[in-house]
Amino acid sequence: MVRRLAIPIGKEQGATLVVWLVALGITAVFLWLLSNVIWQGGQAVNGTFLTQAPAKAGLEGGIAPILVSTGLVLGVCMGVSLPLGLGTAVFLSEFNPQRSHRVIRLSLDILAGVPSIVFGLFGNAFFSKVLDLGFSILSGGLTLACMVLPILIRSIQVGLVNVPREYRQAAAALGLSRLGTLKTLILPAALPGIAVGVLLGIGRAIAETAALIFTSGYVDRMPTSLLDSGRVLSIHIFDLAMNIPGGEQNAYGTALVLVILLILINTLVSWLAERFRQSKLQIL
Amino acid sequence: MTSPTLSPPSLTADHHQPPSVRVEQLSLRYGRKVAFANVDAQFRAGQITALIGPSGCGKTSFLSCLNRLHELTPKAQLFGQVYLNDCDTATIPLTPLRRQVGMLFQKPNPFPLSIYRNLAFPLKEHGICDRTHIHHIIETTLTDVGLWTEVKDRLKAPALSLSGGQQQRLCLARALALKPQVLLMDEPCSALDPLSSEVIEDLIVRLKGTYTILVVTHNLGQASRIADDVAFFWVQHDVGQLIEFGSAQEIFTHPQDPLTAAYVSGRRG
Amino acid sequence: MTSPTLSPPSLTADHHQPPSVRVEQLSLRYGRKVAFANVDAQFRAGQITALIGPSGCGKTSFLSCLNRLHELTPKAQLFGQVYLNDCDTATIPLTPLRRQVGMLFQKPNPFPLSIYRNLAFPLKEHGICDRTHIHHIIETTLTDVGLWTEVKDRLKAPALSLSGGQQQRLCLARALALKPQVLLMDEPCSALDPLSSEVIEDLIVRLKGTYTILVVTHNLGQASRIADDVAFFWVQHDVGQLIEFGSAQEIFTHPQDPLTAAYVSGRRG
Amino acid sequence: MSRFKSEAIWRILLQILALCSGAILLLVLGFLIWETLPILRTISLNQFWRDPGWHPSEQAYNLTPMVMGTLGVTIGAVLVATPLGLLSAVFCQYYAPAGVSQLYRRLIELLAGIPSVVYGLWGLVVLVPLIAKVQPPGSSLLAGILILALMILPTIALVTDASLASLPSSYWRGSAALGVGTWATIQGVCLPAIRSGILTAVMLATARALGETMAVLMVCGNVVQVPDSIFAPVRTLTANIALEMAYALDLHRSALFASGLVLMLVVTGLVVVTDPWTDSPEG
Amino acid sequence: SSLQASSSDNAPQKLVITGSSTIAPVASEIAKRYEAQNPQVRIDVQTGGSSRGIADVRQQVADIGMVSRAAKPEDQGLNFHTIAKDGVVVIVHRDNPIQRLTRQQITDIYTDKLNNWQDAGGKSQAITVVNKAEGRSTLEVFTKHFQLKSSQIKADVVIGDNEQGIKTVAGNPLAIGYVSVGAAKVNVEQGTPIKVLPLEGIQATAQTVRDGSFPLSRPLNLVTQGPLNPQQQKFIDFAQSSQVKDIVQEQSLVPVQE
Ligand SMILES: Nc1ncnc2c1ncn2[C@@H]1O[C@H](COP(=O)(O)OP(=O)(O)OP(=O)(O)O)[C@@H](O)[C@H]1O
Ligand SMILES: Nc1ncnc2c1ncn2[C@@H]1O[C@H](COP(=O)(O)OP(=O)(O)OP(=O)(O)O)[C@@H](O)[C@H]1O
Ligand SMILES: [Mg+2]
Ligand SMILES: [Mg+2]
Ligand SMILES: O=P([O-])([O-])[O-]
Repeated sequence: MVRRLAIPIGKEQGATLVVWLVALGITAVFLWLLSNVIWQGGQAVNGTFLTQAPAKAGLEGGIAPILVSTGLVLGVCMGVSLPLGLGTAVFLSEFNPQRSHRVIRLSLDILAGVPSIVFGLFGNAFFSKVLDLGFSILSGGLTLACMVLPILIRSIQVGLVNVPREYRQAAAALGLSRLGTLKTLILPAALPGIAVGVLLGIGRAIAETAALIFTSGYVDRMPTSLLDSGRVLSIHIFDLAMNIPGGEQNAYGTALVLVILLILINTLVSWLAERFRQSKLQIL
Repeated sequence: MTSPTLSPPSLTADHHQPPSVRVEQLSLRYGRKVAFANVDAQFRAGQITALIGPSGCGKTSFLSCLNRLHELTPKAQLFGQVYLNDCDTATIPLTPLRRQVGMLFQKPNPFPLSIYRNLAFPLKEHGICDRTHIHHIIETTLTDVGLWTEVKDRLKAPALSLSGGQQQRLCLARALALKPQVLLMDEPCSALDPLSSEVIEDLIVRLKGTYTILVVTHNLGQASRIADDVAFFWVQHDVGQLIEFGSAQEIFTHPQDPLTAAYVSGRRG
Repeated sequence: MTSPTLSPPSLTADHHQPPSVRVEQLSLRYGRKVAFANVDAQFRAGQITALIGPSGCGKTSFLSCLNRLHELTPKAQLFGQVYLNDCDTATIPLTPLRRQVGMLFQKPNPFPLSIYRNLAFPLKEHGICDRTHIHHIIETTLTDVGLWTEVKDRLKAPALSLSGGQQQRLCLARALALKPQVLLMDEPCSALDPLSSEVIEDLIVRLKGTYTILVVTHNLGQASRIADDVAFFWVQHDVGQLIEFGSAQEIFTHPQDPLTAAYVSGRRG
Repeated sequence: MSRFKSEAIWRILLQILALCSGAILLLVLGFLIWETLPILRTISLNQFWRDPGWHPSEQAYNLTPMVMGTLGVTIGAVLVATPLGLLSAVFCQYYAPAGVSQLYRRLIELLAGIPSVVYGLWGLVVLVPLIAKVQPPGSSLLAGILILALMILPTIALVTDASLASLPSSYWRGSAALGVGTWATIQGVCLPAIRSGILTAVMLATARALGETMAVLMVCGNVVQVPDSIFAPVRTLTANIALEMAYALDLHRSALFASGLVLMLVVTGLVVVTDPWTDSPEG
Repeated sequence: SSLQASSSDNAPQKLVITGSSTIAPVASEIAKRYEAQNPQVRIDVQTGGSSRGIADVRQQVADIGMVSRAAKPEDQGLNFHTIAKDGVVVIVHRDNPIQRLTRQQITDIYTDKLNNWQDAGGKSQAITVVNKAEGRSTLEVFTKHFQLKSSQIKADVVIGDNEQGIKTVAGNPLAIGYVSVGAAKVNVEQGTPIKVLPLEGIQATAQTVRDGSFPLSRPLNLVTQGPLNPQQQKFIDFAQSSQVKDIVQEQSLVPVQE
């Protein structure tokens, strides 16, 4: 026993051991977290969880209005940010003289890194108060739109930039118009990259909590218009976990629903990314 | 790997005498970096000129000024004039200029579309919309580059599924379809295996007379086989310079400049 | 771009006669795809053998079996034996095997470290830790490849800031620093301009005798200039085959096989 | 020549969209500054670190404890997550068998997408009681560091993994051909070669940790104090905004906007300072 | 404000009520009954603390605020409408052997002079002090009574809503906190593991809170700014009427109507 331990472990073997241990450790912790969510959440989620309104501050009933509010907030967010983001990204990469690119890129990087609570501050002051939208799905969605806009622009830009330079060069050498090149070559080639960017934006928006507390509020009833306050999934989790004694179970249930939604989005992202990679390989 | 059958060139029919290309005091800089400076030269109409010189001496940059492709690089600044016959290219709108001056790149770069659309798309963009007319042009040019028999049954297949040599010939056909008068080629064979390059080389020779052709090549053997004239570039003080310009005969056998002599004698291939 | 001054080879001093390389019934497959099959050959000790053949015939794959670099490709499966003199390489641990069999790649691939560390890092990994000793080896090998005068004042500069030819010489120096006995080179000049390739070619010739050298090349001119022996590969039934092996003289003037004859006569460069 | 007309129309349309985006983003910045002005006009900047504490009702606006809290959890989390994230990426690229590496990457990708409230929930229900067993109350700097480290680890691992994957295989082959071992190559060639990728990863992770609100709000205890031990509860700038924004009026509200602006400035500094060394897809 | 309900009767109308977490549960129940009687009205109730109620009403984000303390001089311009009475009680975990704490002991615990349960008659364990966040009336009522400044309090955990305080204490056997009587009693009935301590020897009951003998009692108010519109008037009248007495009592609060 002792002898065997005394055998000096070489640098290579030592490194292999450490790397495997780290990977196993991380896997264990993350599986712990995931199994916790799945196990606890699985007990809360049943047939009616998705179709009922919450009762007794969420201790009983389900999350139907919360799902609807989440969908509406997301819809407002993407409905506003997508056209703006797409248009801006296309303009910046295809039409703008590249001189200003560094400044724009830097500003977008900064804005993409700004804490979401800061957007929450802005949304509360501007949409809820100055524009008088109050606590409403509309002001929440618009706040999120501001938040995801830089992310969208940046990732769509990356998608466009990753289109091989040769296409543009070849098209230019043939004297083709920029619009024709854009429509026939660049956008189709960049489409998977753009889709990835859009889904990243959705993923970010659907998980957001801090920016929504002071904008869309947390009324847990079925919204009847975009001017109603609506509670999104993540706020419901937060509220159940923090403020409701005995709320953990349903918090986990809601978390499970949210995680499954995100997995669906994630799968879509990696599926598209994979197709993107393959199409790129084909080009090479 | 199979040697394609070549049909006789059919393009001569609708071509007049191509223009000569003349540059005066041409210089190009990328920001601070001067790619090449003060180049004066006249490239003879209907002849093949080979541009040779070590890596980084500005051959690619020089070519790109002739169809104003350098304008794609934001920080590139051009000085001096380029004339087609006696027409200053700066005064020609981009679209007709680039239609007149075709270009072939080092790496075959077909669009990620079908073989057919690779040729049809630029034609449509240039206002040729009649389907039978397009089809006719496609068949003629593909025949010219010896690709028609190889691809006529799979025109809808993606262009990227062709082999390297076939892709390069497709790119040549794409340029020829627009009926240019000048052809710029930047190391058109360097990415290809010896058999494919032979095919392209033969094609270039066959295009002589119909087009004014400028070819950049690293391969001195190739230059000596195909070129009428040779332009030799070299980097001096970090700036590309045209050191010597003359007939291929002259440059390869009696170079005037000692640099040229050293470079072409380094040729052993 | 400046022609480096070459010092006489200093490496001969601490070298014995290099080993011969012999392969027996060597085949390599990538999953289903057979790269080459049933190759038997003996590469003479201290001589230069050129491997020629069209693209995809398995030359690179063949080289990679000799230092077991194919093991980096997960699905690669090797059959047959490789011997250094009479020692089966499968029985030699990887580290000493690869130290004994150096390799130079088609594209110069210096590490993204300083020039100095590019050479010092592998030495340290092979247990040479004395700084003055390392410094001595670096100076000697850089001198051998004619790079010392060019870089001695900027050893701390990133290796990637060197020109292509300089990078390739650095990679050669990196391989030589480990004092290998066999050198494998995969198209060492194809990414370089004519002047840089001339320098490398001269170097290869100077290394003859001290190392057993195998060079893959597309350039038949180069093969005829430097090689003692030539191995000609060709793809038959989708599988790479060694078609003919013989002295350079023989292969280029009296090839036995009609395929070889067709290939070497296609040479025009 | 309708082709040129339609191109011009499109150009104008896109330009309008781009201007809108620009205007919106400027509006965000302008508004934050506008809302901050009142407090900057009334009190001197010194007071943000000289006042006896954070008691807006008593006109004391010392931000130091919150700044310390933010720095504490952020730096702690980055220090914990960086080595683990790097080794994770190395594991994926070079040590794990193909199938395992794919699975592991999926797991990490999945976790990168899990919302912070879920980490917070888990921290609150599982981690905090565990820490409380060692040293009550459990809600502490340590809990914040651990939860944040878990949250940013996937970011670091994925970005590093992508940089490693983009390394040309020629380095690896070159190194193998010299008989250099796996770990030696990783340590000597691969990691130095992706320095800028690692910096990008750490920068992204730091920005995320700095800006995280809900998870820290749930596990840190939210006491306004400069932490004296790793088990002490802390309040971060973000948590402070989330806790007090609802009712803050006048100067208090303005002070919260000021702390939002501080966060934004820190992120700006981080991006600008590291920009020359980070990877950008546009090169 | 566009949020202010329009006076036309058939158009859908909306009332936004925000503020005290003490009042929110009872206000939601009252709102539900009110909506049942007036189907065209929709009432949104959100918590966040009494100060939020005041802030939102002042900024016209909410139509009605909820404030769980009596009016103060700085509340000028606001109208307070009391709908119930409540107290503030000190709570500990159910397993904590402590049965009572003196005024001095509580002061000492909250100022960190006393930081082990042993010194208050319990086991030798550190005390986890749970304090309310600034902006909460419960905190103001508590500090005023014990003559503390909020800057003197040395807390281990800072909580917002009453429910969060109860949850924190229920989850930590070493904790001490203070919350609304109503919230505490409702939770005790539901079996949440907390214990309500008497204050200065007096138990918090409906009786002691109503007659003011319980030292920490306070009114629960709805707050408005400016003249009431019919909509606000109607709801406030309803909330003060005997129609909701049962709801108030159910929440363990004391109705204003006898
Ligand atoms: N976009 C650019 N920005 C800055 N410098 C550039 C750019 N393109 C080329 N250069 C520089 O200009 C000089 C000439 O480059 P060019 O590509 O024209 O050389 P070349 O003769 O074509 O070389 P090669 O034979 O390697 O293709 C080189 O020093 C190169 O580094
Ligand atoms: N990793 C791999 N997986 C599958 N097939 C491979 C792999 N590497 C090479 N091949 C195939 O094996 C055959 C031989 O390839 P190899 O690279 O050895 O050819 P080569 O003679 O070096 O060609 P070239 O002159 O183009 O370098 C080719 O058909 C190639 O497609
Ligand atoms: Mg070039
Ligand atoms: Mg090869
Ligand atoms: O939420 P409060 O009732 O304490 O203001």
